[in-house]
Amino acid sequence: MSLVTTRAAARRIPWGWILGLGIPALIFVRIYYLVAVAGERDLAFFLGAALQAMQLGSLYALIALGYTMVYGIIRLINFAHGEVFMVGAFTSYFLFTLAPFALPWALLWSALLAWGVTFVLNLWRGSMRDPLVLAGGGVAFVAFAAVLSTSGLNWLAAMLLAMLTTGVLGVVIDRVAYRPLRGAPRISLLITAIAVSFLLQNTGLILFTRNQTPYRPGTSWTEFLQFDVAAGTVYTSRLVFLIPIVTAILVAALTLFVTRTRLGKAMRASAQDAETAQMMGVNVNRVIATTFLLGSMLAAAGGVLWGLNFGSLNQPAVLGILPGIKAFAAAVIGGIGSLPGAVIGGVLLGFLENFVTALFPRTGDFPGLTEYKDTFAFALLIVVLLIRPSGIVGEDLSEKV
Amino acid sequence: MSDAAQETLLELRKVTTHYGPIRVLHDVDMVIHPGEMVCLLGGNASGKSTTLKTILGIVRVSEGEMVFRGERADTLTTAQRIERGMAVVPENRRIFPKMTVRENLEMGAYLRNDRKGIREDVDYVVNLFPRIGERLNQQGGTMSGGEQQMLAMGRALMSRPKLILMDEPSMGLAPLFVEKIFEIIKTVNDEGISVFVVEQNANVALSIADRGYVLQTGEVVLSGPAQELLHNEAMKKAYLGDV
Amino acid sequence: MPGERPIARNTLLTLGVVAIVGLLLAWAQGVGGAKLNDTLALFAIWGIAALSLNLVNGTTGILSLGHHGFMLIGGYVTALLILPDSARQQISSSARSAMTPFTLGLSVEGAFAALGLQALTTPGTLWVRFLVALLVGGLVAMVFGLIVGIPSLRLKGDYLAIVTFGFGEIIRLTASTSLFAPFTNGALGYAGVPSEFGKSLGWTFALLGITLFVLTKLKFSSHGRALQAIREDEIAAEAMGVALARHKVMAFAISAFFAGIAGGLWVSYLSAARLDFFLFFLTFFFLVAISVGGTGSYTGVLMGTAVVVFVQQYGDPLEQTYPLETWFALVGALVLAAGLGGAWFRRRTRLRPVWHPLTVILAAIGAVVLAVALLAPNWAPFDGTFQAFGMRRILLAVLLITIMALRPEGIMSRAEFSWAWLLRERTAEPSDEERAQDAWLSNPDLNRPGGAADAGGAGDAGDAASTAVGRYDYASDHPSAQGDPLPRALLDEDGPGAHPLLERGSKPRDVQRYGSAGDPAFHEDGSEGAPEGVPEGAASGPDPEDADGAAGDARGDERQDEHQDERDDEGRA
Amino acid sequence: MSMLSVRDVSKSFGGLQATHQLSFDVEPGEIVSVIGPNGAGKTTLFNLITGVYTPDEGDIQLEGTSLVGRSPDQVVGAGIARTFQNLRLFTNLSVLENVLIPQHRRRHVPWWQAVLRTRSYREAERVMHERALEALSFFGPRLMSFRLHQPVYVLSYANRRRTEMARAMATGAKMLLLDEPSAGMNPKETKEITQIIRRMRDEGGYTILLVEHKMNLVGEISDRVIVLDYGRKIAEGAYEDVVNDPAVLEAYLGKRSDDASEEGAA
Repeated sequence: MSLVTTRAAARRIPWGWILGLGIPALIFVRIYYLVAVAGERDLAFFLGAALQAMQLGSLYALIALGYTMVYGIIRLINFAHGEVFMVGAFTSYFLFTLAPFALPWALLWSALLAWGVTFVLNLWRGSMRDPLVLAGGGVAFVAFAAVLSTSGLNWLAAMLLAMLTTGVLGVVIDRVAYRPLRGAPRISLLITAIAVSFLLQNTGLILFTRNQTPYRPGTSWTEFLQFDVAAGTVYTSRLVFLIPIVTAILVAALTLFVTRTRLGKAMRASAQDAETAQMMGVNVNRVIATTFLLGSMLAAAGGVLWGLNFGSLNQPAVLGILPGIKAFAAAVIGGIGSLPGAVIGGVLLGFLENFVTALFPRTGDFPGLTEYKDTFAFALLIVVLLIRPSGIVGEDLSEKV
Repeated sequence: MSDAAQETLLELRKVTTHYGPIRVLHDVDMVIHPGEMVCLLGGNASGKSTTLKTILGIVRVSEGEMVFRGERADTLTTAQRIERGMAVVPENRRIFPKMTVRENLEMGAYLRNDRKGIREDVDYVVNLFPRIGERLNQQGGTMSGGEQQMLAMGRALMSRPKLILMDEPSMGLAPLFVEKIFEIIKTVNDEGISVFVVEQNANVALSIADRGYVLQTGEVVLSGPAQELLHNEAMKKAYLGDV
Repeated sequence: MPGERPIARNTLLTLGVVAIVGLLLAWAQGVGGAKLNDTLALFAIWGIAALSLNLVNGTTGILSLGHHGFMLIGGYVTALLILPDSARQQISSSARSAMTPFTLGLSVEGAFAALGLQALTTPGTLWVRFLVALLVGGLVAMVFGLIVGIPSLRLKGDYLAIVTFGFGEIIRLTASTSLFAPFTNGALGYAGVPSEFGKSLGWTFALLGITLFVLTKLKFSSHGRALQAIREDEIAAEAMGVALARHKVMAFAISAFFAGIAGGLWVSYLSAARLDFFLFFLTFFFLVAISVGGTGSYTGVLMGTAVVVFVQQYGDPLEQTYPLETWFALVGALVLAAGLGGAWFRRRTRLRPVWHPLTVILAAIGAVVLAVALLAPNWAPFDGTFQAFGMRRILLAVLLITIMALRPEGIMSRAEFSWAWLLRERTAEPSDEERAQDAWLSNPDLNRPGGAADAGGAGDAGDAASTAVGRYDYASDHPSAQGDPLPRALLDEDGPGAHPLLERGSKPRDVQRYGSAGDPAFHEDGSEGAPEGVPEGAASGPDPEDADGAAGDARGDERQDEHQDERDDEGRA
Repeated sequence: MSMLSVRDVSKSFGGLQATHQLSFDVEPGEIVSVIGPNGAGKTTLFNLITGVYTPDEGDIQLEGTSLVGRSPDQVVGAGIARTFQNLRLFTNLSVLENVLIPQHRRRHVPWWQAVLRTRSYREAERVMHERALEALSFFGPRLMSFRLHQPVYVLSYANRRRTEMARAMATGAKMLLLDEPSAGMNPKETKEITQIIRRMRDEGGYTILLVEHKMNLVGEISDRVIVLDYGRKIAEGAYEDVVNDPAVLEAYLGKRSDDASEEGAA
């Protein structure tokens, strides 16, 4: 028995504990230094930064859910998801700025939306020829046409319609670009996704704008808010409530859908073993389409909240890619394939970007970390992939031996 | 319901299938009668699994036709075939590891909408396999191989099938358990459900089946009553001896 | 067929083509006008980058998406080292410049002056300095390639692709931060980079030629085979002794080096270095070039590059202002084509029904829109014009999506353009005679000494096996082998001692053919005797399985893969 | 000294114990078969020996040198090569290229020499070709004619198995691990492969460890048989002894023990 080595035991370093306790401790020490020793910032500043981080993190979480759902089910890093988010943001912008629309456009748009409604109804009823599905589609068409051609829209209505529109876009992307590649090498799929991303980006440049777009749907939610705490005044806006709450509602709805409904169970089953799910009678293609629908809808919601949060939309080529890739990083950090992981990763990334840069402000010769803000996500992504590809709560989905 | 007692439950007529340009099955003729247990034997890469997938509609028939319960079935989707009474116990069990045992069973009844009936059938399966009953809320992946095999069979029964297709039920199981599994298969079969078993373990399969087919490179080379096959010289030479 | 002749012929042909290309380029530079000149130079520069990317993406099978980062590094280093004094003064006098006197002083000219090589600091020797700067740029990029290559030791597939993308973006994003701005001059970049090299067809094509030479030689070498083994099956490659880490990092480093060179030429071509010259679209273009031309085929990649460059340079009609009805006609035609294409695809892949409702609807909508736009161009809704900036990129994206769906391996697939290929010397195609012989060989029963052709003879298995088959000896049996043993190899060097099988192997018949397939290194074996005759039994006992050829055989592969996955899953469970 | 010596090797995946305190030796020039039901840990054992997995406990030695902690390519360098149960050939490369690749490790020619085709590179390449052809010639001329330049994906199943074995031989290893060498082969081809394996040992001087399901093949060529069940060694010894061992009958051969022993005796 002398030869028995305990190599596994030697490697059992409690990284979880070290990082989980060490990093907050370091942050605490840094805050203490800045507040009490250097006296450069007050506690309210950090509270504000934390609230902002929560806002941003919620947005990343919404986008990250789309990545994680699609990856979970077809093992595709949907490179185009950031662009879907971008389309969602711009769609909502057009909905609340341009409505009511001229009749032809209203009809065209409501046809698209009605098709989305029939798709959803079809998922429920199982057949396109079901009278309920057809009736629902018809009613939706008329209702949407009426609304779009006659009245303006507030941000919430715009958000819901933008979600539906973008959801349809997600389904179309899957149908046109990804579905022909089922069973193809994953790399081919990834290249296609990159191409779709590029396509949407440049189409966005043509159809939308090449400039910064102000995003002001005229809601009181964007008003400033300030409140005094013991250590000073926190400056923020009402969005600090809105964004996390909307996110929480959507995430809760998604979780309920996935765990409680038949289709949600089919989705989980397909993610675990698509072929067997098919053998149980699950129409896997339809389940995948549903995944794209839901993921894109969440991304669109994220787009609306993003617009509210920043008050403007960047040009299409920039708007999609950076939040997109950051949200992907969030999904990986949390553990790709896991819904709670996406939320955790999103919030964590939000904190990293907003809170950690607040910890290292520009002082004297030191330029601060703000200019590296955008690289954090990439750096963290690389580190996580190298050290723990399964993320915080996920299981290992990397290729098997 | 077409219980007009057709002579055949499932019939393959000169079925040929392709993976892309590559022909996998070639002019396969096969019949399963109601209440019968049929086994399909063959070595590695002989097309056994493909036959099963073809019957289930996961692989498309490129030539020939397939009739299930008197209806032309080769243009139906997998879901439609399951609705019409097929169920499968896949190779290696393939239960959903991160769903609970109950959810796994419910996936077997995916195409049914009657909640009450599903609950009854869960009870029925639990009756049949008491060990599953003890673990209804446990995750599927935490069960042993034998329990998973039971779960997979229970899952197949959940759709109230007329025909159960089984892919290598003995694979990876201890010999004692293999016998037990085949006893269970026999029990299921005795209830009037037709069973189609794809097996490499020819001796066990033939000892309880009614009839058997032997597949080689995508073609049926031998067929007949199980007892005959078991003692067929050519069969022994070509197949049994190699196992 | 003697072994030497095709090689000499190929060399002559290649030299001839090089000469013709050179003459054409000289003509293009002189007469063809600036546009043609620029297009060709761009083709060469992007060709270098695409080829280098293909070493990683195609040959090694690692999807790398950070190539624009390597080009950025090579480009900036080259630009900084070669920047003329006038440009430096302009930067230092600008208030917004982030550069320091030290970084502004970095130049090849300064280095030469410090080394006392005054002769190389004259205006006439700018080309030497440019070459040095280019090399340094390539080497710096290579160092970064090594760094980026390290994650490839732990990651695979799409995760690795994302990490390389992340590296590319990090390089670009940090280049403008205060840490690196003294070197890159922040968002301003440099202007006034000498452009006579990047626009010179001589320079660009010479470097393209060198790149092509190095990369193809590498591909058809032992190292290249190791890289391709990694692409085919990483686990098997490792199990066959290929050191994954070393080879992947090597591929990344070589690839980054040439990307750096391309970057240097690219800034010279643009006569400026700015961060927005090195966006992800560069990598995307090269990805299109590789996918269109054929992953793993360098000559194919050049074809793909030509397509991309053509679209980029001559695609401006796509982006001009057109009346709305033209756009509607275009959209209608595309939708119609999508519908018809979908039906065609369903037919090709044996999907039923061919006329799926979706294809019908698409085709109908497209037809209606097209018809209205063509028949009623003056209809009120068609009033107005529209300009679509970015149509070229959209076109390339659509091209890539289509290629991935229809022919993911690209036009050339893995084949290389070669003279043998062009002149239809298909080495892998067996002749009828060879097929017959192969069938005969594949039947052990016929093949046994004393060759009783009893197909059912497997019956008395035990005895037959231990006697007849046991003494079965290919060497003495096969006519070609007699009296012509394999040359005694260097087995004793590190192999398992003297190898008795040396005497029994038969001499291969077409060793020489391998030489003609692109490897001049191996043709020393000289000529050989007349082709062997086919044994009499040949026709009588073909083994259907082997003679059946590709179809029957490939079948096994498919199933194999399928089983593979299942087993893998099982192993994990 | 033993060629291969496996000492108390354990490996578990999650909760599943794939091998448990496994110990055995393989002497130089032996042919040893490992048998056992599916999931008994045979392929895991191969993966442990070849460095794909690291054992949780225990040691594996080749001629006295520990292999634990080495990567698969280093294990090949040490002298053990393997084939795969499911064939892992480089399918888009030609037969010849497949057999050239395993020799790459032994020829330390820098890449730039390969690019410039220097004399030493050409010499290395020549040697590699010769040895590749030798390895292929072991299987008779069938892989040596036009097949040499055919991509592997057009080969028949049996020819692929042969190519894979040739590829393993070309590594220059002393010991070969064959994972179900006769899987997917018809009886005729199985018989031929049996002879090939024997010749590999007798003429090639290889030590061979193989996993097999076909008992007649095992009985015919094995010097020794090791039986695994649930990751444990339940029997070891000569074929005749092992197949009549009650534990083996129970765990593996089951009802078919009669058939199997008959064939073994034949």
